Amino acid sequence: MNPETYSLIKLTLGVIATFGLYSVLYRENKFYRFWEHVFLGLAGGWALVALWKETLKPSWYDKMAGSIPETGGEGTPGYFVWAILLPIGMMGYMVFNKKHAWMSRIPIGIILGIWSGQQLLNFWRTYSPQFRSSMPTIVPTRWEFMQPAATPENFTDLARHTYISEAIGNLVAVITVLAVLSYFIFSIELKSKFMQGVTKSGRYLLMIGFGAIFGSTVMMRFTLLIDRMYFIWVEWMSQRLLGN
Amino acid sequence: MQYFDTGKYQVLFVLVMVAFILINIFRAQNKDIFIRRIAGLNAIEDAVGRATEMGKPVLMVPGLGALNAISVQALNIFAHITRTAARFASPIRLCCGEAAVFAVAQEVIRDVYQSEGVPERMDGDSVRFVSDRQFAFAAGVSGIMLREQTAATFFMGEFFAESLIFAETANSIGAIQVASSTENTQTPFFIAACDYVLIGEEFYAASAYLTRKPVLVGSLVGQDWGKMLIASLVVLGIAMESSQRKGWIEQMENDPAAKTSMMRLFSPEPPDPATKPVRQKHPEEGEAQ
Amino acid sequence: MATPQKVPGSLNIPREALFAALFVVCSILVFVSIELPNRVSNNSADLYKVLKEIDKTKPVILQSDWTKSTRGESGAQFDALVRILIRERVKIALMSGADPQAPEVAREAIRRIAVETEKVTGQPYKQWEDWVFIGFFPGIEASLQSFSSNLRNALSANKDSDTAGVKRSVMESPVFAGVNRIEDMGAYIIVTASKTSRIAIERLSGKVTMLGLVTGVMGPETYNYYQSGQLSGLAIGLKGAYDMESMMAYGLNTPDGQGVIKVSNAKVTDPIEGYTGEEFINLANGQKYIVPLHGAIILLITAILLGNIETIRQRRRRNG
Amino acid sequence: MIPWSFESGSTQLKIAIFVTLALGFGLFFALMKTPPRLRPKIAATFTFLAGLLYVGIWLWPTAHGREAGDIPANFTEGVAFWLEDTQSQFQNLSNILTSFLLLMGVFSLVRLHATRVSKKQRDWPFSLVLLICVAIMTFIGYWDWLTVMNMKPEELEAMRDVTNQPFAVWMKDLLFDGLLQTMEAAMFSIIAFYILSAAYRAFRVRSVEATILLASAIIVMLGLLGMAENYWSIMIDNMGGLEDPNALVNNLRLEAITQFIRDNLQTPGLRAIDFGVGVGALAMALRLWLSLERGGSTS
Repeated sequence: MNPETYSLIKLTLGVIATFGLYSVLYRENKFYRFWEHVFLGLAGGWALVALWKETLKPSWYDKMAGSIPETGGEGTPGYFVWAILLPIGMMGYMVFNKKHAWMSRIPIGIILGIWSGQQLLNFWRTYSPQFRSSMPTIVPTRWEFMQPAATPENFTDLARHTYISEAIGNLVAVITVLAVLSYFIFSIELKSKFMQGVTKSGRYLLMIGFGAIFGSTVMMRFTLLIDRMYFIWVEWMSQRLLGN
Repeated sequence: MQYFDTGKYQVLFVLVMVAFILINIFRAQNKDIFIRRIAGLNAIEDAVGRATEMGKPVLMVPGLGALNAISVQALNIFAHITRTAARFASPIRLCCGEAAVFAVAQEVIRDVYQSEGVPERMDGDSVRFVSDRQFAFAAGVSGIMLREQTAATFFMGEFFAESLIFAETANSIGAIQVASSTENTQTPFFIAACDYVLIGEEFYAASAYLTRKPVLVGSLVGQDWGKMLIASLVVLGIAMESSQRKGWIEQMENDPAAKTSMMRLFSPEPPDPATKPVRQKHPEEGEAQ
Repeated sequence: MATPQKVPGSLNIPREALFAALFVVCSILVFVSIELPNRVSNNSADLYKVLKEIDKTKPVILQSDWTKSTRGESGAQFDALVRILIRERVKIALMSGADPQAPEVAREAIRRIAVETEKVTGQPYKQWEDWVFIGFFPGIEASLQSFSSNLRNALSANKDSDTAGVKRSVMESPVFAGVNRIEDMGAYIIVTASKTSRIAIERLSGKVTMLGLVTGVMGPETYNYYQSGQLSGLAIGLKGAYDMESMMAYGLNTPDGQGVIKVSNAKVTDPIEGYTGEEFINLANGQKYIVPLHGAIILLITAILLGNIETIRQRRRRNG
Repeated sequence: MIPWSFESGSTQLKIAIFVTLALGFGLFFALMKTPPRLRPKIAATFTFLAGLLYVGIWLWPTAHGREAGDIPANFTEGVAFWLEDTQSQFQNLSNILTSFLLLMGVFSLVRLHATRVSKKQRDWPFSLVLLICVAIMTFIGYWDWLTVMNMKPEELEAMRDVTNQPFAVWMKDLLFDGLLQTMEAAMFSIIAFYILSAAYRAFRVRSVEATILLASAIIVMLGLLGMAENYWSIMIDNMGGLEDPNALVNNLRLEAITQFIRDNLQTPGLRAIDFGVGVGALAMALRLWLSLERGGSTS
């Protein structure tokens, strides 16, 4: 097919689909419903393709059957034990059978067991750097308020020392960690006014962080929209349709 | 490789946490334990009740995450919600984006209806697999919400960018929303758009709060002990770091490899290559590598 | 806390009007091409400095983990990055770890920019000779672990087509001449829209110079690694892409013909040249998108302000 | 000879796979006959064993300085070697099992919509569209895969020119790249609209929490506006920030303010949430691993 025609068809279909999905912003309508079902259908179909092509073939079948390279050289042997996963996986399908539904717990249990084991194994590895960063020094080692501007000569010296302003910042950080942790104590009734205040401030401190996350997400989300607008108005309309 | 030197304390620390949890699970068998109020959870009954009044379905989404503790926990909460819905006879929609979660959901929800004695109320629409692709899932669930005008929606589990699509769509149809995400990056969007939000560990505390089962309540107490252990570690660490820092900087002048106690604890020395045991090699493979 | 208050006679803007305004603002501003004043962030300046001063005899590993859906940010960053690398004639070993679609998107971009650069310099930048695709690694944790212990072993089974179209082990490519370990690489650069940067940093930092180009959402999280020095340079979101493009166009801390320094930075103070002499494309999608981005954010802030004015008005009315 | 394996394509391998499958399905049918009393215990055993490997790696001493081809010096090392080797094989296990289950997900989706079509329920034409799309995408997907897999290198090279692409390849490109991925990008970008409406509604000076949220979001957003940051910086420069890099006024730069929020409030706050979540997940992992709550939590 002519590449020009092909790319016009492809882009036009993409633009129509994009408008179809955008139409839901006004209200749910038949146009949206059509494209939603196309979307779900294509996604479902692709799932079936990717299932074999991207997961089962490379990480299961090829290991089980091994390989003989076409160009000669050493292949990999087939590890036949992998075949056992097929019947175990099939047990999951018993969920549709009321009488034997319990069998689906075997593959599920294996998945959850692996997850749980990894959780125990990785707990320290995941959280210890965070523990470490929660323990800054809160006593200054230099009694100047501000850290002076960095120059190549004083760089390492600056990094080692803690200045008053930095110590204050660290103290704020530590208070934040402890206040937020206290917010997540569930089983102890906090009766003192002070502790109630701490818990409450923990929640407020969290809101600062959440606001900041909201703010920093904005750039990316808007850029994605702008990219779509560029796709519709520049790539499709201006470049393809009007031929600029 | 970190089993020598301070590496041992790492294993010890996690073992202590594990012990806290297990001890409290056994301790809690015959005790009534206080749990603080969690706002979003009290709203569940009201939300389901309102859906019943309006004759509209209750929607639940366990997130897009793989089958792990988070999605299982979400399904635990949904089992409770479904029980309430089954009593009120409101229809439910549970939309999954991960087939393994769908399999568990299917079984859990069927059990709930059976134990309530109304197995006929669960139909093919109740528990659905929508799509395993993030945004196809988002489009599909939005469509279901808008077409069926769900009156109460529950988003609990691992949510990513799609969180705001769900929350705003549900908001536009005036549904009561209770949400929670263990992904910190999504919580702000739920806070901005939903009526009630469970933050962080409140999500894990939810099933203990709702069911008051001794195992769960005990485990929650154990978690609290664990957090207090972390808090004390932090306080101790700050005290030691602050007291040693000045000395460490002076020491660095002579020995650039000097470390404070906390540095040593958190980055133990790799084992000395000299202590490596002598091993024989497999005859043929030693070469081939 | 977010249930809309429906007060009769209020000036609440309906959702549809907000949506329409955003749509219109973004649609119109994609056609407006002006250069907005910009101050380069420290992290972007560091990134540019490292890229320009990289050892040209060593290849870099480029891990590309973005696809069409985040083209706006990652695409602009990737283009700017590859333009610099190709112009500096640094050899690239391309790989992906997050999405099966990522390799194709990246390969297309490299081929496009190679052709574009050849038009200006006359030097081709060929697959297999100058850059090579080393594979898609679905289990990225384990793969990076083996990279870190022995790069040559980890990669020798992976194949790419050579100039004659024959599949050969990537380690035979001229790109990897003299490379055995990860330490022999010039840099490890990761362009990502997800958390894969963290996995790479945890496994490889300290062994090789690491650079990151991440989306705005991943920015705050990744910034910690820049601060701790694990990442030598970092571009965040569209701002990062625009920073790179302006440094390419005007150089960093370098005066132009009139002696005016157009782009400067307080942290990176040495002058670093841009690509001003020849007919290079420097300002691209980063610059094109930054205008509508400003429009959209200003719209957002205006909407929030209007909403608050309305809230305060209502409160006054209720109280008085 | 590597244990548990035969040469690829050999008859022994085929027989071994067949026998393994036969044993597996034998187990399958045996399990169907187990008395209800034993069932929870069987499921719990599988879960426990799957997790035990990782707990073993966690608690068992790691062999130190292992090199390829080493023979373990004693029993402890033997176990450590075995754990290490098994772990690398285990890594994909969850993925593979999940993939087998994915088929079930798609199957149930198709079943739901097929029922709608056959019973002519509400919106059945749309369900029909969905079914057609599943069928076409699956068919084209595999056709394309097989076509490309059987191509010679020079044919692959020639395919970069669209005119040389076989039908299956460009049809897949049209459906996958042109439609599916474009729709994903479209749905992703819809979030921008929702961000606007959510911010408009929620960021009000209504309660303390909402006000805090509003303030910190606005500061961060101003920092994103390159232009605003530029002019703000010029203002600070003019206030003396440029001449004296140590001047206090430099702390009022947007970059400095956002950084202070990020380093001393946002990151520590989120870290504390993560501690809670981590402990919660640890507790949940223990309960799941030891099956302390009954499987699906319903009792």
